[in-house]
Amino acid sequence: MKVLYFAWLRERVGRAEETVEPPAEVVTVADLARWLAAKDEAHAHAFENPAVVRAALDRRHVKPDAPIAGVREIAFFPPMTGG
Amino acid sequence: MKVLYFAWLRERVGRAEETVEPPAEVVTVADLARWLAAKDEAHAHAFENPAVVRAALDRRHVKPDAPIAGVREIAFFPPMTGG
Amino acid sequence: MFEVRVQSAVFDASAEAARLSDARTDVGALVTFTGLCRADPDAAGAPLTALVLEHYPGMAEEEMARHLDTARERWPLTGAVIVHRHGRILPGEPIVLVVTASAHREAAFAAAAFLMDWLKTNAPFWKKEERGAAGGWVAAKASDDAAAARWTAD
Amino acid sequence: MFEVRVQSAVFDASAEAARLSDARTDVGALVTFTGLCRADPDAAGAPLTALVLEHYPGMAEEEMARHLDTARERWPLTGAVIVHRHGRILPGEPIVLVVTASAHREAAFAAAAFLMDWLKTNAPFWKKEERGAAGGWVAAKASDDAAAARWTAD
Repeated sequence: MKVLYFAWLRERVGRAEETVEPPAEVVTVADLARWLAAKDEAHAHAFENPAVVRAALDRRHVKPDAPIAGVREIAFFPPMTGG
Repeated sequence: MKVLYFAWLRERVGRAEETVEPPAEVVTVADLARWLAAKDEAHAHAFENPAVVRAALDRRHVKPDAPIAGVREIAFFPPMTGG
Repeated sequence: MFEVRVQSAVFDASAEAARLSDARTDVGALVTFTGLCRADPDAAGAPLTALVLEHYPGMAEEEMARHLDTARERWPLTGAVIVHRHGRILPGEPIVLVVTASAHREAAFAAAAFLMDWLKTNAPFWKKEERGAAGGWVAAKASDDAAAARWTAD
Repeated sequence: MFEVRVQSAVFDASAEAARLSDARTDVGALVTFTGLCRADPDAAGAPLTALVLEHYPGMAEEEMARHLDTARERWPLTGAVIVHRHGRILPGEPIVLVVTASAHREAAFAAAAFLMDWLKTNAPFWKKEERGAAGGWVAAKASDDAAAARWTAD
């Protein structure tokens, strides 16, 4: 599974993308965020306030309780500020 | 006092403007419209339905009960269809 | 820059908009509304061949300027231009232009919609249609009155 | 003509608008919204020197196209274009363009405002400010969420 990071999440993690293979108990987007946060200090910093982290599964906005099974690409990013 | 007509009021009256000197008992815009309507058949046709005739005194929209004393220019026209 | 204009010539919407934003760094939102002449056929199927716009010279400009003043009182605009054509206008040609500029999009959008609604019902212009040999004066629409009224209802 | 585009180059708003109305006689209303980069100083008085826009390639275009589809379902549009820039943008330069065309002004205005509100809150773009040596990521605004929410409240 490919994980993408944007804006300050990218800066805090220190990379724009990585490939991960989470264990079976990681079922939802929120589970994955918690699992990633436990990897190291950089990830912990990126995910320190889950309330301001949004996610997209295969390029569609999802809620934290969305299941990640079968997903090829998951992106984490702050609230959008385009327009 | 100069009276201007626009759109189908102009066409019905048969002229774009005329100068009139109404008697003292003609006090309001509605009075003037009634007085003009009594002039001839063309004016009667123009003012046959007072509900669809709007007026401006010295280039400002007014209601039928507006007094015309001291006004230099009064215009009669149908509801606006610009824009 | 605030300006109202009545003219028979076709206007250049992009040039008017550029005058409100060029060489400035305080404009965050620029809204341009162009009203165009449609060829829509009437109930009998006759397409429109032209519109002839009559106006009240002097009052038209004054009324447009009063609407613009009202918009400036209601929204923080950095600039606005209203151009309204008169005379004979062919299908596909522009009739009216409203450009509003502001730091923020809500003000620019609201002021442009407000100005258009008020122009429709209060600016002294009258449209006559040419449909081949037929045609006639355009009747005012109740929906335009309702659109204008919403700005005073709140 | 309906189109969405993400690009780093400055766009030509008038050329995009012209593509929706040229050689047609069924467009009665054309609304162009341009969002521009402002130089507004921050609380400490430091003026903005540039915005850097990051986006999610692929998803940005897809999300814009989904918003455009929603707008087409809600309003009778004859055409619409959305262009959003990414990369480094200087004060005074345009950032985003929404053009909507319709037979009627209400649809063109509403669809343009709707598209802008949704772009602000749902299109995957993020702004970082440069203010001399300082700067930082722009925080999302609650007012933008509220603006977007009004389209689902009714």
